[in-house]
Amino acid sequence: MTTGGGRASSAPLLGRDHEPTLFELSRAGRRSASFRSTGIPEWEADELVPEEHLRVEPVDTVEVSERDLVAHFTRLTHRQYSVDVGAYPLGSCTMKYNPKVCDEVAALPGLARVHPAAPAALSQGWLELLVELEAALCAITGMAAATLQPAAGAAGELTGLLLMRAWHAAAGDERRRVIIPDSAHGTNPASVTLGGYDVTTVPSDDRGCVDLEALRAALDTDVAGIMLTNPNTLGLFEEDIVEIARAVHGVGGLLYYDGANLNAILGVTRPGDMGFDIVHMNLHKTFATPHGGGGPGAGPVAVAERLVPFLPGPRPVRSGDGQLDWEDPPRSIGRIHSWHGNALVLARAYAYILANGSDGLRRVADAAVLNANWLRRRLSSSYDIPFDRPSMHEFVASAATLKRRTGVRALDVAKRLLEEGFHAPTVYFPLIVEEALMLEPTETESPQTVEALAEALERIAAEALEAASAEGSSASPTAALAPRTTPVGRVDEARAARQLVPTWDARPQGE
Amino acid sequence: MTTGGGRASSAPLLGRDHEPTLFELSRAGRRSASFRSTGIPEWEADELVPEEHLRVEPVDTVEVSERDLVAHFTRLTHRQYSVDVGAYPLGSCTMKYNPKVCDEVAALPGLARVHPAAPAALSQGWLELLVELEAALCAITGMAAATLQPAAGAAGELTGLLLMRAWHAAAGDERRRVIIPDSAHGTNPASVTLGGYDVTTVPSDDRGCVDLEALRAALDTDVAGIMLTNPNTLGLFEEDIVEIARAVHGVGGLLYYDGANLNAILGVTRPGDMGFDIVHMNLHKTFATPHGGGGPGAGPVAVAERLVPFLPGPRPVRSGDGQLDWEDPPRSIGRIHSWHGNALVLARAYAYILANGSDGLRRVADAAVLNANWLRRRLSSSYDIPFDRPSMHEFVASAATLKRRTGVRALDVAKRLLEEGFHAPTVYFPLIVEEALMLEPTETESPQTVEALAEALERIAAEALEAASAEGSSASPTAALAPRTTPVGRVDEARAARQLVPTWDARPQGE
Amino acid sequence: MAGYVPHTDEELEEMLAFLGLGSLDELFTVVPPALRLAGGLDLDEGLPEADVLDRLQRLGGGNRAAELVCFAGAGAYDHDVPAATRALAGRSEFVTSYTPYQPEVSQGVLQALFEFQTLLGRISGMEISNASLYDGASACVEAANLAAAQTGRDRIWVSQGVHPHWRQVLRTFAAGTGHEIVEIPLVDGVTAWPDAGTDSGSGGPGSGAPAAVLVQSPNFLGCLESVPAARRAADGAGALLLVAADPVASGILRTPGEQGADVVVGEGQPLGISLGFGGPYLGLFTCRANLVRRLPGRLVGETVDGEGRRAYVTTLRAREQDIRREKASSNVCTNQTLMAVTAAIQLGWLGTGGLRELALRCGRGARYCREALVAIDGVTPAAPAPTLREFAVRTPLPAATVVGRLAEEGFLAGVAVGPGFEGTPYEDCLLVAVTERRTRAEIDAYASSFEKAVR
Amino acid sequence: MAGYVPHTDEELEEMLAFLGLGSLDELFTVVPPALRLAGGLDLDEGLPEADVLDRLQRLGGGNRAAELVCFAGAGAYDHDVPAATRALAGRSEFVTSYTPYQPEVSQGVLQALFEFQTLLGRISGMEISNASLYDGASACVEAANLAAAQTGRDRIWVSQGVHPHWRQVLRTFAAGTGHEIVEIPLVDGVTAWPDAGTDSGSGGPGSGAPAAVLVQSPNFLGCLESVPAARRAADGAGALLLVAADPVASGILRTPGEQGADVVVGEGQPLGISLGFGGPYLGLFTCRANLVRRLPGRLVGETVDGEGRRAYVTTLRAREQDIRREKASSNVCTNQTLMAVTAAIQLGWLGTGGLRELALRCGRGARYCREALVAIDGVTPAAPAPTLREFAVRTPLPAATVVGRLAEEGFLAGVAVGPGFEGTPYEDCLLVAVTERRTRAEIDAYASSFEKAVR
Ligand SMILES: Cc1ncc(COP(=O)(O)O)c(C=O)c1O
Ligand SMILES: Cc1ncc(COP(=O)(O)O)c(C=O)c1O
Repeated sequence: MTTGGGRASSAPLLGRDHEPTLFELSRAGRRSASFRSTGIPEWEADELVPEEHLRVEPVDTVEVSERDLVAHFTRLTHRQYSVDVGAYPLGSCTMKYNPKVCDEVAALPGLARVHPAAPAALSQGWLELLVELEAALCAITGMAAATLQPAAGAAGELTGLLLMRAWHAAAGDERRRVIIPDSAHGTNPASVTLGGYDVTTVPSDDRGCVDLEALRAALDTDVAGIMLTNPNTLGLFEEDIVEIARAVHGVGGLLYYDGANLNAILGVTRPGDMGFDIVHMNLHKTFATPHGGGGPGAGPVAVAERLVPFLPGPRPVRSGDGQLDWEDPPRSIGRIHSWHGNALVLARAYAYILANGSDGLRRVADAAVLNANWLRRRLSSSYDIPFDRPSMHEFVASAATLKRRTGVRALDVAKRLLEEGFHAPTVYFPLIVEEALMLEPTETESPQTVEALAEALERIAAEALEAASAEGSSASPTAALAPRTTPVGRVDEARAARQLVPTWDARPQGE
Repeated sequence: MTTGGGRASSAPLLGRDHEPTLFELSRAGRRSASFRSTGIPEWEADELVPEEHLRVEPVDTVEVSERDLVAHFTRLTHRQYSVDVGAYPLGSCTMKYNPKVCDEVAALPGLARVHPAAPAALSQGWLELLVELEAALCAITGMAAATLQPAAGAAGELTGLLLMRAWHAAAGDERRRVIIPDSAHGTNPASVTLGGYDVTTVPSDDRGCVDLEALRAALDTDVAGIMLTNPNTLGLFEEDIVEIARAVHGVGGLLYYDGANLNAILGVTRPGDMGFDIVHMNLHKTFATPHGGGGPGAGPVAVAERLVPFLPGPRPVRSGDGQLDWEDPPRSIGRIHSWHGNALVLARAYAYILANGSDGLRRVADAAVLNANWLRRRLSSSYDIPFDRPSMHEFVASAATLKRRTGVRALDVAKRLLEEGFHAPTVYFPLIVEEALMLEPTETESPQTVEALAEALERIAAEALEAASAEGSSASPTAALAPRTTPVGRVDEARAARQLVPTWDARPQGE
Repeated sequence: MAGYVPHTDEELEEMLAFLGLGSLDELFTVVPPALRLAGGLDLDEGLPEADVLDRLQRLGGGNRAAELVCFAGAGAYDHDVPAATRALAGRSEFVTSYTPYQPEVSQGVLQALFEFQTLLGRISGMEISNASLYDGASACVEAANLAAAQTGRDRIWVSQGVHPHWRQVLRTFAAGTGHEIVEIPLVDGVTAWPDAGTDSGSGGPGSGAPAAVLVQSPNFLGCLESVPAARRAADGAGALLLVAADPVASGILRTPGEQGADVVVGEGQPLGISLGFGGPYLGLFTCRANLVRRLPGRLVGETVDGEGRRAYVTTLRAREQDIRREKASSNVCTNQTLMAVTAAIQLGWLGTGGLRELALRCGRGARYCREALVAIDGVTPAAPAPTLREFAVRTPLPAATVVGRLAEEGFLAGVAVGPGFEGTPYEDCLLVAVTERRTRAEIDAYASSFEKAVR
Repeated sequence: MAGYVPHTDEELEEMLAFLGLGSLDELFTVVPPALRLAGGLDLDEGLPEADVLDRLQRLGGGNRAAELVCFAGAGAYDHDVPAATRALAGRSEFVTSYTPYQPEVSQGVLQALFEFQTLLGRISGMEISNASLYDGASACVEAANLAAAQTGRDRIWVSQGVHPHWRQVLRTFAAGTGHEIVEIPLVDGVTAWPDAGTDSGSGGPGSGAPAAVLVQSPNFLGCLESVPAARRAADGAGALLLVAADPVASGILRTPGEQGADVVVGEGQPLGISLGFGGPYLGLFTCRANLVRRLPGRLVGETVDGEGRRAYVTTLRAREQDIRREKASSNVCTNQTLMAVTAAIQLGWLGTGGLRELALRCGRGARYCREALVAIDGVTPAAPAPTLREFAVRTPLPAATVVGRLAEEGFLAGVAVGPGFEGTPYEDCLLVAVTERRTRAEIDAYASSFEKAVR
């Protein structure tokens, strides 16, 4: 009886034992499922489908009781950090509080039960919602129209690049290069490639901004456009943005705005006013839709008037009689999602925008930027701050000096911070900062939380320095061993790649 | 800024630090609440209510952001064992799996949004549900009718005793004593007192059942009735129940059935068939409604035909035209709940009964009794089993020998089991067993879970014996120090009572 | 069938074999054959989960009240429950745990209860709060029992303004305890306490001095009672003062504690708990520190663990039934913990400012509504006393008729006062409650339908 | 307004003072004055939570489709979602966590994804599964990109039976990659692959050999394709075989893996995900082990921590955009993790027997419904090929008209085939899907309304 699964004993509550996999809990013949009574004749498989298509044995997935299923996944959640558990100062990710009311919105039967192929006449509420959200996003970004189809930021980027391509193609203008700064997020160059362009990287200057001279040198009529994040991934506002726009437009290029950092400027300034032609937003960042452990997101793309005819279709539009319908823009690049985008994510974001309104969104930017600057100033005595000037909603510190003095790297600081009850910052990004620690407290963390985070980071630095001077060695045992209070200790990433075990079935026998 | 609250840093994930109280997280001026727009004039307090009634300062409760509120209570849940986390072999409590579908039932707007004073014509669905549930409970217990008002088992007991009192009073028969066995649950004697009766305790015999001779000796016409649990709190079926009933009825007394252990006999036998006149059920045990950390429950009381006129009112009844209405039984003892009982708990229980049906409920009893007997047999080599004969859904082991040999008490075993990822059994109950460990695996735990529990208990005993023989001492350090992997270690209960701190405000300053 | 028993047939056989049994039936040989149920339970076979949900949804569909705009109160109020409260109170660790008998793995529930107790102490102005009782009625019963035990007397003066169901429950349980429930009538909507001077010796109504005086404020008719007057009546008789208070009203009203209550009880439903046809609700019970050893139900206290870490545990357990048995202060065991946790979350969400605003908004809506109703021909206030969230009106037609007619227009018009007020001027009145959920538009529509209904 | 910024005015000032600033505006002095928004955003002021919920509920009320009995499919299916799946997938640790960049505090999500990958491997018959892509369409695009990279070719043969939206998305993204999408037409409802013998050299349709052959089975019209035939076509052209499969159908159908697929993609919505107007759904992507280094998106692998405890981590990250940048196998970053976790839970709930039963029940309902519809005068099957959960019929009136008329009777009658099938015999057909939710009574009523509608 000991073989096979079904064990509902938990890993010790809040302890460090591993949770067995669903497959270890499985036991042939056990079952959770039950199905609605229908009264339909119970034809056998071969009365439905010709034999040649039928499998011989049922697909062996897993066999667990509902009780064990529930216990298993509940226990897994106890091994998972989340916004609802604590602060998440993960730079570039805008891990703010996700209002619970948005969960209720996403569960409304009137929204959740609508089939995506229902004719427009039967889904007017949804079309209305999409049109209103589009208008709000345009108001926020200063653009003319938007597509809500992209399922995440990267999908938005690629959509934007295809818009760029279509725009130039419509003018008979075949361009081959897209410029991105060296501080750009990895999705930017990857999207450029998929958009069929070559990447030209421009360096950052010593202010941490795009080097205007280098940019000018890189610009010519082969340049389709430039992708910028503003504030950029160092958390710095590109102060030369107006000149940049002028220069890029000067060679006939377009400006693409990576909206990952839009949170910083809500109600303060708008990409459209800066001269951007194409803007993607990460609703799962700025507009508080939950990240879901890695997704779903939503990455709407807004464009300037002249690009509207190229937007993906179909788009929801209001006709003369007030009714809403789907319409393909005349020169549409085509569809980019199976349906209308991550609709329930869009509904959540719209609820968030309604709840905040113009006043609340500005307050978001104010507090996000204030928290980040407070933290930057506070940490400037214990960490390097490579570009130590007023930042926006995030900033990049560096453990370079700490590492030189104590051997403690950015990675160690991150792992040690987990022990302190905080999620780690983003590390080793952007690439242009050595031992980067990218910190974004977000506006929903209170001043006390931000201060506690500062104290924890200070403690980590102080303890490393102390250990280094005490032992005369350069390795701080404490941080290098961290984390020790988490469900598992530091994970062997190299082994995972070397001895790939991508599924339970690929596991070497008997382990 | 460090003073005051708002800190959203979590206790280290799965670590052992305490979670600050809501009051420590509070900061004047902070707020979660928002209220619906109504358009109603914004009169001030003194335009609504005369000054003499008004408080001068607002009541100072707590001031936290929604983000901190959510993080706080989420973190608290990570410090809490539950059925959804693991097995809960807590004897007498029937901590079975609570089906998730019942949560959805309790949230149905058609049930959850109904005002309890709505006229019957506007709440026919609820009345129907109550009438159907009553019928199902009567079918299960073999009784004629039931009241669904009692909010828990103890409330059911007192209701039953008042029914007993009313029944005798109606016959002009003033009786003063109620008999309970020495193995009875504490609520039984407490309810007897509140019912206005004196408790007469009868001993258990060496089979663990009511001593029939002692019972006969205690019976006279001053005895209003007897309260029995069957199977009793030792998990043993009262085999003499027919004779007991005959004897009690012989002196004009009534038989009360404490239904805490009804799980064992679902579909096997019925209290009504045994001769019981009054039966309470704990829906939060037998019918899987969740315990909510200590409540709510529901303790319906079913009665034999002759007691129906005395039931609490109002009761839902079907009139000639099929419509349902409320009706007071002619000789009703009166109302015992503010409204109609814990209605949403009743709805959950009804859903559970519908899902299981006659076949499923019998299967419940089968598996519950099988699990318990398997565990009893298995543990009989490592623990004392004072009444080692076939049990029903639970049994009582004893750590008496273990304590004598090693110093490890039932309490230590319980605490040590927490480290193993299981909830502890009920300890030191029933009172007639020394160092009692009362184990009820329930039917929803798989054989593998029951076996893992057995192994853990065996390990604990073996480790105690080993330590005792190794050290030649009588104290096992391991079990006595347990639990060490839980959010807090063994709690100082004596200090809690000695230096009472019943609220945050009663806390000695500066701690 | 949606079964929750995991055992496979093979496993059943293995386990039976281990026990030396040949069949499941043999597990039950201890049950006398005559008692064994032959044909199984007289119930239908089990249903799949989806059918169960359908069936219950259909039953819910039979409740027209669920769809009506609610002006009913009478102790159960249609407040908004915010998403955060719903989500947190629904966390399965809170929902599926047992009573915190093992504090080391129950700090979540214990700390939430400790916070509940603190919050209840603050809003009632008392030092001690238990961890919940069943409902408002049971809290009254326990308060009466406490007072009787404390004073050695067995009479309770109960204001007729106390919720009629609670008065009924007091009487039901008094049959067991032998307490005498003496009702003190209302005049102009508030309790007319016997004159303390003349009655102090004999104890006033009934014979012998009362153990306690119980008043509810706002009372069942919505009227604000004078707690000081009740305190004087109690003092005159040497009795304890028990006050039933409304946690929402506490947002703007003086606390019973500062006005001299010994015990404050109440119904906690307005604190984030859905109407749910009357349950599960939340019995509130707070008292002065000197009464703590008679406190009914569970009490959580702060302490430390072996390493000095802050920890919580249920304490003063010697009062409770499992230890004291027939001498326990109460028989309560399972209480309404999840509702207490819900209330703590809800009070946390409301916060200091929100609780005040909630009370104000209810008061404003009620005033607006009252003015609209009494402007209708033939509709008059039932009593001149001040009210907050709820008020009673006299209507030209019987209150039940008004409720019936307005249901057709989409409103649950209120609650007919009726039983418990027989022979009083309030008997035929309609009780109308207005929470913060009601908008001006809804009230306007309600008032105009009301006017048509009584025309 | 429901604000989520916790800062009090006092705190704002303290923090500004620490920075030596006099106002919040001074935080933004780096923004050139000309760019600063003068009057604030052109949006309404923020609303209280309750108003927001009301507003969205009203929008939901505008979706009549939500109330209709659903016979629409076309890639999105109205399956029952059990309470357990809903509850577990809604746990806030799953919902509010980020991508598991810090494995030590992300074992919950990582293990759930590892289990998802294992389950997907099993139902598709493949060795590798990623941790999700956006949707069925993006999974097809990534499969095409992988095949092009693997073979160094840039033509993709796409069966016309592939969902028309997915084909459109393939074409949209081909504008960037330069791939050529060649559609292979259907005959009798299934793909008519070019003869392998004659075309093997040149690669058949289009010029030059294809990188891959993409077939969907059951295809958009519900017809079961022959995967072996597609495999032969691929072999003939030296191309990879990409199969778009339905996870529900896998309960009874042979796996694409055992029939020779190199990559199996699909739409995971039927695995516990609500219709939700089309998203968030779940892009499934599985492949053979030899292709793992070109896998798009995240992959979770098992490893150990420093003390040898079992642990999970995202692995082979060198493929990904944050490391490989412009040379990455894909640009995907945020994916649909929560949906993958949901699918793992749902597959766990279904279990081996349940998945099979689910497929059978869909097939039975569809057969029952198809027989009822084709019994109606003028209604005929669109193709003779076998089907499972979905089938297409030719109707006497245009399909869109039928849908419109049946909506009045309470049914979402299906999906008009239309775009993507212009000029084919299927263009005017109606696609009808029947899930396990549909009862005989519903189907009977639907068929009789259908009959009236087309009469
Ligand atoms: C600066 C930047 N750009 C783009 C992205 C990609 O967005 P997504 O993950 O939604 O695809 C991210 C996400 O982390 C980002 O930080
Ligand atoms: C045997 C027995 N009787 C009565 C009770 C009291 O039931 P309740 O807690 O529902 O009041 C219990 C509860 O544990 C019990 O085990």
